[in-house]
Amino acid sequence: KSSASSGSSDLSSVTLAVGDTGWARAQAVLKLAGLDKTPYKVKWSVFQGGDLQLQAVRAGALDVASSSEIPPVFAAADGNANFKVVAVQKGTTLQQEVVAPKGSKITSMAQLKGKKVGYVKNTTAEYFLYELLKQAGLKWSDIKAVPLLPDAGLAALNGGSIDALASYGNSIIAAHGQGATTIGSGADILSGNFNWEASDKTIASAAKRAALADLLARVNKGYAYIRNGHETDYAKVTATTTHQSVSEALSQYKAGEQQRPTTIGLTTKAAIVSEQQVADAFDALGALPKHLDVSTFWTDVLNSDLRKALAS
Amino acid sequence: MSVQEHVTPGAAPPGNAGEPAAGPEPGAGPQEAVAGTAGTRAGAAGAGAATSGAAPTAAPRLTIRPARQARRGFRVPRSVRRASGPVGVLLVWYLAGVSGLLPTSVLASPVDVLRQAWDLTANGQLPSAIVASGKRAATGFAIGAVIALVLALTAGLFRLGEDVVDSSMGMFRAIPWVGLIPLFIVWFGIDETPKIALVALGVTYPLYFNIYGGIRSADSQLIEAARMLGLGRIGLIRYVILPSALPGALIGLRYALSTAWLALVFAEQVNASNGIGYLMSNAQQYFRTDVIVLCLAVYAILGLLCDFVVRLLSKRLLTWRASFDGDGA
Amino acid sequence: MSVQEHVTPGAAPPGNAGEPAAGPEPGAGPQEAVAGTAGTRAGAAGAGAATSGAAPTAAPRLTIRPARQARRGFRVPRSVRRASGPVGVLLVWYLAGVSGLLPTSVLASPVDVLRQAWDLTANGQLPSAIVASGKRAATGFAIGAVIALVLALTAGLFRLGEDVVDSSMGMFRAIPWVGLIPLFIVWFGIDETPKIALVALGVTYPLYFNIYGGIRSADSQLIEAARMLGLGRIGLIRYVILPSALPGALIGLRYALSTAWLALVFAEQVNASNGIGYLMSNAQQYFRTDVIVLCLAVYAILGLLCDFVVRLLSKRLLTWRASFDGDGA
Amino acid sequence: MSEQTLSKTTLTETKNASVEIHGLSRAFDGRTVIDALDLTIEQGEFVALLGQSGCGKSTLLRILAGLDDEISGQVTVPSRRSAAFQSPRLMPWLKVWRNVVLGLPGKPDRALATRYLAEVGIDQRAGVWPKTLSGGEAQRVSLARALVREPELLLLDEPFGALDALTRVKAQRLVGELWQRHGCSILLVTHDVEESLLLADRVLVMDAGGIAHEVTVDLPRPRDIGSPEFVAMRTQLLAWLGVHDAATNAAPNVDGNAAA
Amino acid sequence: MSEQTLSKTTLTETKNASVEIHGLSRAFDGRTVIDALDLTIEQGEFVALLGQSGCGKSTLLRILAGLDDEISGQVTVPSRRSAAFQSPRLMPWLKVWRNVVLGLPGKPDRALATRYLAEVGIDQRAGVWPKTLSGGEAQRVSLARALVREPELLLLDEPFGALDALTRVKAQRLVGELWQRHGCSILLVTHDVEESLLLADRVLVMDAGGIAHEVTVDLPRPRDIGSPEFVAMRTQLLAWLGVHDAATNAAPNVDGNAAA
Ligand SMILES: Nc1ncnc2c1ncn2[C@@H]1O[C@H](COP(=O)(O)OP(=O)(O)OP(=O)(O)O)[C@@H](O)[C@H]1O
Ligand SMILES: Nc1ncnc2c1ncn2[C@@H]1O[C@H](COP(=O)(O)OP(=O)(O)OP(=O)(O)O)[C@@H](O)[C@H]1O
Ligand SMILES: [Mg+2]
Ligand SMILES: [Mg+2]
Repeated sequence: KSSASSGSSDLSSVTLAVGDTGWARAQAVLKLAGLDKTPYKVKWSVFQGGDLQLQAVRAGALDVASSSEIPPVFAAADGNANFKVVAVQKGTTLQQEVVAPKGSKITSMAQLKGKKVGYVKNTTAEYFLYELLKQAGLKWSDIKAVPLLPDAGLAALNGGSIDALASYGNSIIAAHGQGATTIGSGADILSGNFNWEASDKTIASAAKRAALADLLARVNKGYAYIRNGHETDYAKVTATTTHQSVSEALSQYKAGEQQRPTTIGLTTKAAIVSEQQVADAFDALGALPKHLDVSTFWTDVLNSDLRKALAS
Repeated sequence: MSVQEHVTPGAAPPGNAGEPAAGPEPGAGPQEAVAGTAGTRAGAAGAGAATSGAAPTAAPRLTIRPARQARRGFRVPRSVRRASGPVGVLLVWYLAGVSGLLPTSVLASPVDVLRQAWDLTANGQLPSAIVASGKRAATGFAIGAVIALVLALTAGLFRLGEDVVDSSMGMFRAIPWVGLIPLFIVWFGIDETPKIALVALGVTYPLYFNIYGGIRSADSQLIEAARMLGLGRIGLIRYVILPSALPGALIGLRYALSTAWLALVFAEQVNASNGIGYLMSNAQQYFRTDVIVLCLAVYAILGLLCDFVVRLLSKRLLTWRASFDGDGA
Repeated sequence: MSVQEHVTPGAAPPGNAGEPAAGPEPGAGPQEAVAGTAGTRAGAAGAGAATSGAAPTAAPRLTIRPARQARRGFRVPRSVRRASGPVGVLLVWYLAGVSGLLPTSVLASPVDVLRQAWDLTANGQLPSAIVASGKRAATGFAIGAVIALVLALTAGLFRLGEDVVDSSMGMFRAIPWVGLIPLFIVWFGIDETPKIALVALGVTYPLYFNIYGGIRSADSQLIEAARMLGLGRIGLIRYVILPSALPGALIGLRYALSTAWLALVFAEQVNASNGIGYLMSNAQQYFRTDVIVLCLAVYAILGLLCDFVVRLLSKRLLTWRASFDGDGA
Repeated sequence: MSEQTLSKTTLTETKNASVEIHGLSRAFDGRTVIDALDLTIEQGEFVALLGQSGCGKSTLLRILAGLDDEISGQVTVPSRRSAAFQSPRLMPWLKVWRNVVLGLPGKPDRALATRYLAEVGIDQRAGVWPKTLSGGEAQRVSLARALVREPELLLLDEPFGALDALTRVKAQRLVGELWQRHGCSILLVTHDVEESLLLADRVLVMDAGGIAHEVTVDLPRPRDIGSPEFVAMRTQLLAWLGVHDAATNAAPNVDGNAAA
Repeated sequence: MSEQTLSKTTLTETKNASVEIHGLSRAFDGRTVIDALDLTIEQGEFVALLGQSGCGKSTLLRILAGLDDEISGQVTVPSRRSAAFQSPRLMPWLKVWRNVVLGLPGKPDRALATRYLAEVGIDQRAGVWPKTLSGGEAQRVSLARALVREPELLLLDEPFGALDALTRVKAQRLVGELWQRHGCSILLVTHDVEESLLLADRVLVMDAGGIAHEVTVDLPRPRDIGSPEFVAMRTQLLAWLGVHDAATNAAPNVDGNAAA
């Protein structure tokens, strides 16, 4: 049994308030793998987005949040961040695409010049759209960028209000379902890094650090457990909350894991560099009040604990 | 009330058969002389206008027909007519889906939604979501209603209260909830409290505005009468002010009840793993239009239910009122 | 109206100096005999109760004091009292910030907000946002008001209209806007139209409910009178129904005006690059509490302004009304 | 003058009906208020209606006004009617003069309104809100509003109830004049027996849901309140109403045991 | 009986005031309605107030009721007053009987309400909503509501205006009896000169914002409407009110040119 080997023997008094996104994925993984009996208490809270989790962290209502690389950039933009990124989760970057509607003559990013392109503001979609445009030799101002939420974006794409849409997840799947074609993919632009952020207060407590390291290791183990022949069980759990069919969920999961297996690891220089790139992109887009040095909200204090926990 | 007036110049009105009423009766000899006295007043104006020597025609008359008689023939029952609106919406929706006017990616077809409803009811998700949201809505509504009542009474009864409370309410009302969510998290944490608080907030405003307005539209004559009867402040509130404000309060209630459910769409984005708001924003994230539309439908049904309750309540509470209830069409 | 009644059993009330009124006057000889006739009625009940032989005390009397006299002494001016609410809120906010009760990461201090307001005004962002939102709010409001009026008249005047419209409105109201945004985009595109449509939608409901309720609370006696006066349907609406519904409509207006601004918080998430809603949701994403709070403050001020307008309007439009205006405190 | 009176009489004889009611019944929640009532009012006839409080006079008027159709029976009335209700029912949101000419075709004619308001003695209050009127003033506005319409049938429900003696006399005279001038039919509900005898061609007493008694007042106008016929009719009507002249004198009864 | 009348007279002489008004003025928007009015009502005195429509009678009553303090001058009244207003002002949301005992201390006493409703002849309508009452019925409920309180000072603003002759006599008798029994002071506004002379100890005529005329009615009760003193007083009061007996007979004037 994996235990917190970091010495702090009594974790029973520790309670971690952990944020989870969407349909409580990490929580479900632990349960499925039978790893949810922790020697400390975990209070899971489900939010509809990483930004909301970070809001809660800032307000002191959460100890730990998980998000993509984007939200912490904004959450730290005012220089008052009271959290640090403590671990990095690798995951799939599939279904992060720029698509054109069925029958569109647009087939490449370069053709987007002067066109209306929908995107989800302040998300990975904005980032990879920016980067893809740059790769195609276009500036952001060369397109008519239309900020839209995913559902609104798809509606706009179908309704012919926009010429292309940069979005992610099921909106892209749905778009393909209606005959949309991919004209750019974020798969190779996005790092696939998902951050685990902990509040400064949490980091300051050795017991909580130990508990967090143990928890992250368990989640990591849980993903490994699923890959190891329990894909269908996982897909079943997924399907009930995302209201998909099990086969749909399974194939989606398999494709994702094939591209990049989900693992949790330490904070690394490379991850910080990747985050800095994101920050710089948003800076260039004029979304940040001032230049942001992302390393100010990264830390390696959990690394030693986490390394041990992962190894055990 | 239907006014069945058929002006029939100088002749018996139709439907008045067998009764040779009105008009120049056969054998009415001294007709001219009479008409000369009665005069004819085509235009209704002219106070001292002299009686003109116009043609001596009898005045148009009409028969007041008993309501029962008028109501003969087939009548669509009330409940059917009331259902026609919602059913019509359903139909349009279905046709829009079938005709391809609305792609299912935007608005799932009724059939898909029904299937989803069946599935989610079978696996218990939908009932438990309604129960979870219902609890929050009920608690929040109760709290909000009490706050609204207290504030409205303070503002309605005391000039000082009006000055302090009413302007603040106008101000607060304009502040969007969404902007307050971070504050709510600080004050109330991320458990049930902030959700209930949001519902309470959403409910307070419409109730406040309507109760306050109702209090201020209380008839000053009745208030004077009550003072003369020796009613104290409490008595005045109990027997005059609150009943006066009741019709307005019921309008506010109609609005507040649906707001209670709506507030949860936002409230249940924060740390909720159940509730219709959660179900809905989750579906939004995973792009399940059938679930989204199902949630919208659930909201609509809840809205109809709440409306029904308010309607019943109004009927019971406002029997004393003699007011306009639309014509008899 | 202040009722200055000081019950002073058998003695001249205070403040009534120089006037030896009431009570057993010195030299009032046949007092007993009179009191015997007048009787004493401690409890007010008992219709046929025989006159008891209680002690012959004079009845308590009181002086009705002129209002002018009562109002002597220092009085806080009305405007100051009205301002006290909002100013009080400001003060609490400032103190909460200074005392560290509210971390600035959650709620920026008034000073920061003021600075932000200055900056954004200087670079023109704030004024242009207000103008952009203002245009949308005004257009949407106008459209929504017309729709609400038409629907309320239809439902209020015709039973059939009520059956079809009213239940549908109760249902639609319960459907959250947010869920409708994709539909709006399909129907109205992504430019100004869907934003205006959202505002119109938000405005329609409170106005509808209040106007409809107002129509239905029209005094049936006045409607009868109007019918007798020969008013046709249009005249009835113009001269009786609408004025009857006016007080209610003004309550709805108060609510609707602030809703108009609120709707933009959601509407301006769709392809907007200006407007307060945009500024605000943007700031929310960037965790700029100073900008968020600035936006909230702008909303609050706009709310106060709208309230002020409605207040003025009410004063002008409801001069005919003899209703309760709170006590004189 | 006597000529005109004659023409009235002729009219009554020719049976040229303005209002015809046959077997009219009206019940409220099962309580029958008007029960198989028959009544014909001739064109140009002035009919007064007496009756105990709550006997159904206002109900009858509302039916004739076309405001109540939950009836059984046959009712035919002129299409041009106007009414002064028992309570003034002024639109509180319209200035007094506007109330008077409300519903008349064409542009609101303030001069016309003021003329009629002057006739009832309140033209100087033409421009105020109804809420500032005294009880009698409101009643006079309501009367002016009914008269300005010059209808075929004028329904008056205790139109002078809140007026002092002098104002009342003036208002009565005004109604009488208009009636003479326009030859409309009038149904006047009143509680004042003398008033009914001074004004009407025929006085009806309503009771038990029908017209219980009827007096045709064939006295020349103006009528002498002291003439024997007048006194006899007055006594008869009061008796039908349950009052014997002696009773009038008995109030207040100091013995305390003469109460009904 | 005569003994009681005597004690009243004594009372008037002892000047044991119930109501004292000195230099009372009231203006509406600059229009003075009551102008330096002085009036004293003794304990147990029954005062009737006559006056042209709009002369300020109701305004005076509202001031005495303590409902209007935009006044200047000195007004002292008993603290226990009750009033029947010119319009019934029933709470539409309370059943009739509940309206009657509203504001009385203790549990609402339906028996008490029914007793008083019976006295005004509408006990069988005790359990209905006010909206279903006829004009006269509502007025009687309002009267019952004022009487049930048994106040020191009873303010009645045309309480019998909408009542038929019989009901009116009964209601007058009831008020007279209650007054005898409880010895309260009464200020009765009425337009009926005979009524005022039948009921009151003193009849006031209000005009030009003050008490213009006053008659002390020192006739024994019950009073004879035909007695010479009565007729003389009646003629005098009518004259003060601007009506000369002859004028009453002139309505309606058929010539059409005798209008004021
Ligand atoms: N609130 C008010 N604002 C302005 N004027 C008013 C107001 N109330 C009453 N008046 C005016 O004051 C005058 C006296 O009114 P009041 O009601 O006392 O008359 P009244 O003697 O009772 O007459 P009536 O016999 O017709 O009831 C009237 O001319 C009336 O129009
Ligand atoms: N809407 C109603 N519902 C139930 N009963 C009613 C309604 N309207 C009137 N009544 C009853 O019908 C009877 C007749 O009423 P109506 O108003 O015609 O009397 P009225 O003869 O005009 O009396 P008054 O002289 O007092 O005005 C009364 O007993 C009254 O209570
Ligand atoms: Mg009546
Ligand atoms: Mg009056």
